[in-house]
Amino acid sequence: MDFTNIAFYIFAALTVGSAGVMVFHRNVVYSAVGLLFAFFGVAGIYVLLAADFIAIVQILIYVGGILILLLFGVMLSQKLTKVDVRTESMQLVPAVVVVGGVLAVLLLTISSTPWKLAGSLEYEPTTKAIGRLMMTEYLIPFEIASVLLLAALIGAAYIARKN
Amino acid sequence: MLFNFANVLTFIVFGAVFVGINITLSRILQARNPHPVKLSTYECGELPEGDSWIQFNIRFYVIALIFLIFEVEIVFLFPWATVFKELGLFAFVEMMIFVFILLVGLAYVWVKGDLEWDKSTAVPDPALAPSAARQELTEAIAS
Amino acid sequence: MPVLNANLTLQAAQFANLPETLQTILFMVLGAAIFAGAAAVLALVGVYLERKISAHMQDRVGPMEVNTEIPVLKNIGHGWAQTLADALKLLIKEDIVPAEADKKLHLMAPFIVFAATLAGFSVLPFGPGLVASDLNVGLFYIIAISSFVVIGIILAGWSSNNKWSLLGAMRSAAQIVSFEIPASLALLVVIMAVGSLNLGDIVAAQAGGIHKWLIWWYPPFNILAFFVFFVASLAELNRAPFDMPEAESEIVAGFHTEYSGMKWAMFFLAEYANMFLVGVIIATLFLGGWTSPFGDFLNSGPFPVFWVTLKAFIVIFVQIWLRWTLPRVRVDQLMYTSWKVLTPFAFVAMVGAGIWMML
Amino acid sequence: MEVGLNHYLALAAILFSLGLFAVVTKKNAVTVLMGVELILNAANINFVAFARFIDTDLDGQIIAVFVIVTAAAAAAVALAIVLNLYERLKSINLDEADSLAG
Repeated sequence: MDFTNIAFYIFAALTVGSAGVMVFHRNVVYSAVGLLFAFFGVAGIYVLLAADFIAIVQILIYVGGILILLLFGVMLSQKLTKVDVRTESMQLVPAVVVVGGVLAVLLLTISSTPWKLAGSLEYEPTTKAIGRLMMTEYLIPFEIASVLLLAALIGAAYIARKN
Repeated sequence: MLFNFANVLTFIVFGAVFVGINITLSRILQARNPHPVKLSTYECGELPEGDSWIQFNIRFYVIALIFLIFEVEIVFLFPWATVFKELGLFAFVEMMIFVFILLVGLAYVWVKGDLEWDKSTAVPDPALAPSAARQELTEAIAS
Repeated sequence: MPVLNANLTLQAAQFANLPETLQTILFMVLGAAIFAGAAAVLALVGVYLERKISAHMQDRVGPMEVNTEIPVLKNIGHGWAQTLADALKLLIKEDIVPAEADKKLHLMAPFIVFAATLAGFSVLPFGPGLVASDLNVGLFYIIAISSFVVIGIILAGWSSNNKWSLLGAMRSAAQIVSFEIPASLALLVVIMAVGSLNLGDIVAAQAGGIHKWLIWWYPPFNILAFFVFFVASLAELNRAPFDMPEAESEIVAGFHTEYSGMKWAMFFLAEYANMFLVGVIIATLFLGGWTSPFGDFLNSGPFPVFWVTLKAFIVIFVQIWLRWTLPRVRVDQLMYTSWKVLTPFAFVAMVGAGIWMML
Repeated sequence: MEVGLNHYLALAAILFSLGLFAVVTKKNAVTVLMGVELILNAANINFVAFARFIDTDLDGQIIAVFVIVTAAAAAAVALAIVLNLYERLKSINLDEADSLAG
């Protein structure tokens, strides 16, 4: 058993454990902390999958952007006393059945599909290659992304302002 | 590549361990002498009033929103900057279009005043406002 | 002495007999330990410098008394052991956690802040090959890892359950994220010029003396980028004149109002370690990093470490100088500076340098 | 046991289920959003894993970048809506937000 395997199990345990905390803790701020470690664990998984650039983007956007925004949302919209910050659950039993079913189907599909494996990607820096691809093959999605971002910026600013 | 990332992980873990050692050491050495007043929330020596919840200025939130969009833009700019020299004019023009579209967004929030910090909109207490007679007097003196 | 030598040889032999993976792990932990120790020592030096420099700027003398009886060190005087004494005081000081606080998160916050700060040190190059982690995405990584600090600050503010803590944390977070945009945009100029995110490559591109430093490339755009980055980094460090989050006349001590003893010391240490981190980053990106300003003169052996540390401390000196010279800005002025001054200028620098490179 | 594609896919499936569970059961709009982020992360793990083991080129990674970008834009708009909801109803519980009249 070599190191990447051990690292995989550590990061997988970290990710699933923190995601569990996020889902099952009753305090929203603890959920956010759970999410923080889940994002970090997923970044570790990306490194093991030879995606160094994606791992950094994961930290930068999810931890440095989305999570901060979520925390601001919690701080702004909730009374921060111990009682009110809780999040309640509803329809627990049907949810467990449905989600359990989905998980079972997914795992069954994964294990029964004969994947056509084609070796594995080398561990080498990906940033330049991604930049090159983005300027050539993925040029249209790249430019469309800028329009999407513009729309999101204007829309979000408009909705947040209107009160 | 994996070795370098493992090193980064070592630094993170070691940083946490370093804090843990220091705090534990301090725990052992310090005298602990709790008292209800000492453990009360600090409010400049006054008795704490209410809980810590205050209505935050919504501007914090709008700023974070705008920040998130620009951070995403930076994610695109970094890989572009590394290959900018070899790809030349074409990539430069493409990126200028991209940046320009986002600058439209910046101009929009600028013009709409989302980047301004909210001034207080509270109406001044009429009881504290200068009376009409006094105001007249002030103007008379000023003129 | 021979006994010691024999001992060392024996230990070296034993070390060589260990399995290779174990050796690697030992090396990595040792490296992290050295960097953590260096960060702590440099932070103490930074605190001492701040006190002395501020004192002399205000025509005082600052700490003068604390000294030891050890013969050589005794002659240094000038209260050089003051910060050591302070550190010892903080170690035995009672750690008061407010009864209303969320104890788990209150404890977790200093861990996150310090670990993230130390993690930033792993990619800093201190000489040819003298870098803990030669990451290819180094610069990008530093920006990313510093976002953990924001989360730690918000958690510290929230878990204290104190008005000033929470308000200070929100201000701090909003300020850091606002200035991250112009700082990152200013970095782009460097990356475009060098074509690499690796800090070692960036230093290598500037080798050969003071006239080769990146700050002089593509004038005036790189100098503009340098100033944008410097101002933005001041704000990201919550340093004066952008120390709104800790405006003690308004919100006591900001997010760490309810912290005391060693936990507070960890925030403080992280703050000064961050100052040094930014100093090294600025030195590496714009001021030639570990290369000598005089070409090949004094450019080998221990000198690279000396040069980069010297440059970093010059940057730190300017930071301290500004703190004791400029008044604090208001929140609205802060946001104005970030979004309406620095960000447009950073764009100008980026586009200008790009056009220059095209010509 | 050697870690292969199936391990990564199983991890992604578990993350997906946890996120789905949060989305289905939580009343709090912010927590629901957190669940959505988990689901997107699970999808991304799949993309990157396929890029490593089946495609062995960078297409999957680029798709992952675009997913992250879209997630950020979605989160910004969604949180703006949550904030607006709070301004109107003084609550961000989704079961109370059943009126379109505002």
